Amino acid sequence: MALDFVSILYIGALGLLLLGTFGLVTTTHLFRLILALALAEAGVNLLLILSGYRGGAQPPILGFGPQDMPMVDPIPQALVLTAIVIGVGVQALAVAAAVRIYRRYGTLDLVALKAHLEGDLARKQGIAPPKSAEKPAGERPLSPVPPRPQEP
Amino acid sequence: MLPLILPVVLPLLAAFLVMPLARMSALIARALGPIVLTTSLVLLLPCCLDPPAQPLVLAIGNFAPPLGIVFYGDRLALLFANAVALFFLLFWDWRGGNPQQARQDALMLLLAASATGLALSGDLFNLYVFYELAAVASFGLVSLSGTGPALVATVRYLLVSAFGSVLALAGIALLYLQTGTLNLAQLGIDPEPLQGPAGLLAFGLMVIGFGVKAELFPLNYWVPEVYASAPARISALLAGLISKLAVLILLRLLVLVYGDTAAPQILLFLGILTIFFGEFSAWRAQDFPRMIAFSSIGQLGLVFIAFSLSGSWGVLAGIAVALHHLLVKSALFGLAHRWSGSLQALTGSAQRTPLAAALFVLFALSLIGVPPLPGFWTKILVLAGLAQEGSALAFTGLGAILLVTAVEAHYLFRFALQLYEKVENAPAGFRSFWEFLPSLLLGAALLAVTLRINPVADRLRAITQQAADRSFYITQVFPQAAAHRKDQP
Amino acid sequence: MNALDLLFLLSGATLLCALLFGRTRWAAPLLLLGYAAQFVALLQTNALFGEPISLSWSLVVLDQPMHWRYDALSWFFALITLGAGFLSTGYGSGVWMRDYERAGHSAGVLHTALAANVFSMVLLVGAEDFLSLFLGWELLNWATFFLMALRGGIAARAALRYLGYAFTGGMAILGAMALLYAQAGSLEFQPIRESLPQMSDGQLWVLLALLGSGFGIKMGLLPFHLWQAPAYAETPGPGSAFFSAVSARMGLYAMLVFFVGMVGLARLVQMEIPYTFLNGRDLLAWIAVFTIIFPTYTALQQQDARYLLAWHGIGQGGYMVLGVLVGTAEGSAGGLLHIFNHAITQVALLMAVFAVLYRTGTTDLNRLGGLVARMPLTFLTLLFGIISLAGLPPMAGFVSKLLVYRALLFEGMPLLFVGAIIGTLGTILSVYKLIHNIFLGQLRLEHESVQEAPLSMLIPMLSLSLLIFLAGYFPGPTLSWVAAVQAQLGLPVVNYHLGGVYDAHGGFNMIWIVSVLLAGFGIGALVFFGLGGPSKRVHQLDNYAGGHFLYAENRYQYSDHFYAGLMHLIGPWYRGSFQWLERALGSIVDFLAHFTNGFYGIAQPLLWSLAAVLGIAVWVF
Amino acid sequence: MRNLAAVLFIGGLGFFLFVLFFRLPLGAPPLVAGAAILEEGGETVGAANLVTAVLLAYRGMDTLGELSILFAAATAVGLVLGRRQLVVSDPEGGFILRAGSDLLFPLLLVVGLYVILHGHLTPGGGFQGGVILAAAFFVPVLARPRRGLDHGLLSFVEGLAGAAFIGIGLWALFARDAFLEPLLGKGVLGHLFSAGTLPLLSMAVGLKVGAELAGLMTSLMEAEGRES
Repeated sequence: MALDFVSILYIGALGLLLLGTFGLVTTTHLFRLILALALAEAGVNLLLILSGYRGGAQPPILGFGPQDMPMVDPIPQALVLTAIVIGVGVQALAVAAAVRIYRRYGTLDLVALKAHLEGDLARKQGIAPPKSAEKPAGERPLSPVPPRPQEP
Repeated sequence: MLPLILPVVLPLLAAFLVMPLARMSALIARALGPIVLTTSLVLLLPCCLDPPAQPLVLAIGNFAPPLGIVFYGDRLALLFANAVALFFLLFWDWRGGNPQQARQDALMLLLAASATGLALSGDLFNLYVFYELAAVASFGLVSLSGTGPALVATVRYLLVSAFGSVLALAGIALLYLQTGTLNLAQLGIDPEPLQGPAGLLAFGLMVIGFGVKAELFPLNYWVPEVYASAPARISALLAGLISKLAVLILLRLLVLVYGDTAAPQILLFLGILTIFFGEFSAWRAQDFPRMIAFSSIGQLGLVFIAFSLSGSWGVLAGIAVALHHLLVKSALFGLAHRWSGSLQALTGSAQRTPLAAALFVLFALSLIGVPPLPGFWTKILVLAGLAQEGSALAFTGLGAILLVTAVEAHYLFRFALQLYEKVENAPAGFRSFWEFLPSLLLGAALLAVTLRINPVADRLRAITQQAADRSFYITQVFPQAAAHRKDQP
Repeated sequence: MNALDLLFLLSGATLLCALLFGRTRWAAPLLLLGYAAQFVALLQTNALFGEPISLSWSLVVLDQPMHWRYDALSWFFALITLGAGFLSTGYGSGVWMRDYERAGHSAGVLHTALAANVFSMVLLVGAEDFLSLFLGWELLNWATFFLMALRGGIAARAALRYLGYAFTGGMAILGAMALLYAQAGSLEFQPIRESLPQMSDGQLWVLLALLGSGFGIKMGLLPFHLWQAPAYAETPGPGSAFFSAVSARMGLYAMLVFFVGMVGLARLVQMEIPYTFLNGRDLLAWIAVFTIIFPTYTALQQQDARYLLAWHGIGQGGYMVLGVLVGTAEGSAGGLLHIFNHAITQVALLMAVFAVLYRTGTTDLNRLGGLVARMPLTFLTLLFGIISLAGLPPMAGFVSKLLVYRALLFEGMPLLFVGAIIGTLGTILSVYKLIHNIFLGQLRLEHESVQEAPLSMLIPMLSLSLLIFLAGYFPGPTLSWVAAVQAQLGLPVVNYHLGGVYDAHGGFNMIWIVSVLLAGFGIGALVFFGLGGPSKRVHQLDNYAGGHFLYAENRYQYSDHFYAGLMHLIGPWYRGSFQWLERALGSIVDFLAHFTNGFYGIAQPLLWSLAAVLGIAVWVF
Repeated sequence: MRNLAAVLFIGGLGFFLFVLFFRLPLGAPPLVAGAAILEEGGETVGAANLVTAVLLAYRGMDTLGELSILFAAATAVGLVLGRRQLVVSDPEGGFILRAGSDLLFPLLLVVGLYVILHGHLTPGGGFQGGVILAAAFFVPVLARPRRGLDHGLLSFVEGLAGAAFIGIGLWALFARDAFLEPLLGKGVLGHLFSAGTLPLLSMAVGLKVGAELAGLMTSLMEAEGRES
């Protein structure tokens, strides 16, 4: 199969998506995660816009090119615009939260943050922090035979 | 047609205006949300109580589908839209007092608008947009307290949600690439090309994407920590309402396109894992919010299992389970507002607040499915459906449901007994009756449904009849397409 | 409105009365009246000898009809239920309740819980389809849980354990219902009865396992017996007596309905277990025999009178199942009759023990003794009770056990017979320990001024004692009920007369047996009182040994470590094996919970999501 | 271990995706909705730029949702970052930066407005122009960090712009019984005053996006400051 232009674009889009996903699943650093997310989003946006591409067509603007030439599908372009803006909003929010988290805990490593999270939550709820040598939640599943009543 | 569009648009308008208004008059800004939601309720309630025989179909901007976006209000959609208005009013922050009240109200309104949109929209990408709006608004709301845990939980939630939406978007792109349309009804007209591997992969990607909010198994790790750190009202809405609306998208896809494929099996498999992980994790939960959060995961697993059943039986069972869970879990989170601490610290709470403890027992009984409460009927629908499926996976699901229900009963009543223990210094619990009024109302609703189970069941059947009928949906949106199809069998 | 409607209505009204007026002074008379009225309504139904009677209204939920219908079997169980409810309420109505309330408990809640139990049982035994059966079953489970958990503390823990078992059992039943629905397309008994013959052995085995364990849990059949004794023993007096009489028997009721009435013993016999000589019936019979033996010998070890009796309650259930499974006219009559006989026996015994508890404040067998002179009527009740429990003439228990033994022998089941006899031996040994440690032997100093039980408790106790004796002397009336039940279930009907039964081997006549026995007693009494030397009445604490006065503080009476030799011999055989099983199950659940919780502790679990995506991709290809 | 698993998973997924995608009609997609829009878009809506026509007319609801998402993000960022007084510690920019920003501001403003207003004719539109507008306002802030932007004004603008978008939609709802149906006549294709209400919607979108992005960026920049 000869690699035509569209195929190369598709390979690039999927590659971006996979690269971003790889970053998302491997790194634990919050900021890198956000970057990986941006990468994956770029890939998927490219994929979306390619889904409306027709070989050799012109942009969907009337009166822009020759009348009889086919035009590409305008819908994915509109969709991509929407998707990009959504991505921007989510990323801005993520960065803002990351800033606050860095202020609060001084780290952006998810492993450390998860430990902080569990510890703080446990403190807030008034329970033993996790991974300490504490007793299990509640009782044993089926409590052992009740002890005999003591003398009154 | 007003009931279809205004409940989506008015909250958005109000959300845009809350902050500018708050600079002029705090009172007006505060009143705006309830007024808008009440208006939506007033608009929607007649459609829900006395539903029109034909679904309401609205082409936005008068652009005939599939060119424009279409809103599709059958009984199911109207019911959920109604529930959105109702539950947002129930769990509205009436007390207020947050320094950022206007922002909070704006986010709540955005969430309400997106939830209504999720219920009504009949366009895949539009659903995705509303889904993302719900996600972003909920990120803001769950980090409302601004504490460290809330922020970390939010970011973890945000990451998985964003990852999910990337996948969902990829799924939508894949779908569009094959069909060139985003209209659900049009996708359903000729589903065969989509039932191949590429179409199914698109569905799988969307399951993962929309499964984040629906608390599907490998994507639900955010649930316990977010519900433990977010305000209980928000948790109630997310766990009760938004999760069901995410499932609704998948339901539409299942009914219209993927009913006869391997897709239900995938849902069944993931549902079994979800119910298993949720309920067993709840066993070890040490605080009330996380216990019910895990239980909510388990219940959503049940919803997925129910929807995976074939035919209208599955739709009926799924809707019943989803509505029951909507009622019960929202109410339980309503109690978590005050019972936010560890289970141990709540020992003896029944002494001061017997009504709240009694409500907990009622909800727990319904949750595990004790007759004659509605939970039992929903559960037996699912179980009988699974037994009728007869496949090995279905029997696995049957066994898993029974097993985890036993586990669930044990941990819920371990806690219930703790509530009723006699202790010296009983925890104060609720300051006033008003604090658990939403739960009380929902409990009353549960009892009312128990008594009027047959009319409710009939209503559900009518809803199912519309929702489970593929050609009905298509005919409503494309009257000409159906005629066209009849011509060439 | 027919008599059955009236019965249900009255039962509901009694529950409502308990709920509304439970804490008032006239609660007890009102409730007694309520139970009595239900009893009259039950008699009015005439379901035993007449035609089965259906409730005139039925429910249809989700297209599933729910009806209730009383036949002879329902009548029989409802009779026991109402009798137990009436007597327990009477027992707990007077001074007992006053003290109970003084201890900070609520009379209203107790009354309500008891009435709820009665109501749910009345509902359950009338079930005519699986839906109403399950409804009654779950209501009963929760009412039972409610009554058990009332006292808090140990009782609540035992109740939670009960809940763990009972709800799991309920889920097994629910699973079986789903399977039945898929097979028969309905949950009503009639279509299921028709579709059962078409089912394969495999399907039936699954149903047997699910329903057998579901119903067996309530019965306390092995290996699900561990919950019962602590839970029943820790329940407040009237509740404990009520439970022991009838609560566990509801499991038997359901088993009779399904395994005997629907599947049929003949089908069970056909279900061979591969590579063994056993079939389905044998399996159940052996479970029943082990249920007799293990709990009985566990009872032998108990130091608390309530626990001892509660363990026996489990063991006696085995005789009933065993008798019914033999399937002959005599055997099933014995099993069914034992339900009634055991109920009256166990209620009388527990009432006596709770009377002792009421007067002395303890049921610890090592802290009692010599109460025979202080509480002679209670002693009499206990004596009657243990004779009946051990299955000795002339009391009621003898008749039913004799029927079971004869059936086992004549049907050629010697091993099962030996098992049953071993169980009876254990019973005799342990009831001797019971009566000895409470009433005989050395009187404790602190019990010197103990009084006879109050009248409100004595009346039910004594009337039950009389009933035990009469049911042993003239088993005809009870046998007539049993015969009706047998006819209803499709079992061969026993050929009875006033004093016993006729069968191919001649039968027996209790009037003769008891009369001879009584004559023997009379002669003994004549010898004792007529020929004996002069006697002198001394105080119970006025004791000498070897010329030395024995001070009451000194323990010179052997009471602890009863049967040490036997215990030494059999102890290692069964010590804690089932508890080990239970704990293992608990640990498995705990481990799984730990495992699943691990997922929620991962810092960055997006890899799992990716794995899910990949899994789906693999699936769809 | 984790990376290895990730590589394997990604590899597997990539394999499946490539195999799947290259079975599909790449470069020749089935135009169903798209073809119809290409066919009649110019006449029905009157916008030469069909992407804008899709964005603001055919899929106006998506755009409204997207505006709401951006608004939600901005609001949530405001909530997350809080309203504490932060002292921006960044130094004032140098002369080149300041002069450059002063020069750029009017240029960007004009370009932004041009792009917004010609959205229905040429590539561009509310979003693109809005981003340029945001840049126009943000560049001076970069040069003079202490000056900042008035968040109150920004929220006012974004609120009103959003309300205007919905207001135009509601106007159509009451005038024509269809939310967001273009009004005001289609005009001549290719002229500035054409495509009915689309330029107005474009304007609202542009203002809203501009205000929101500017607000977002300044909020994030201020978050860098020390707490006073």
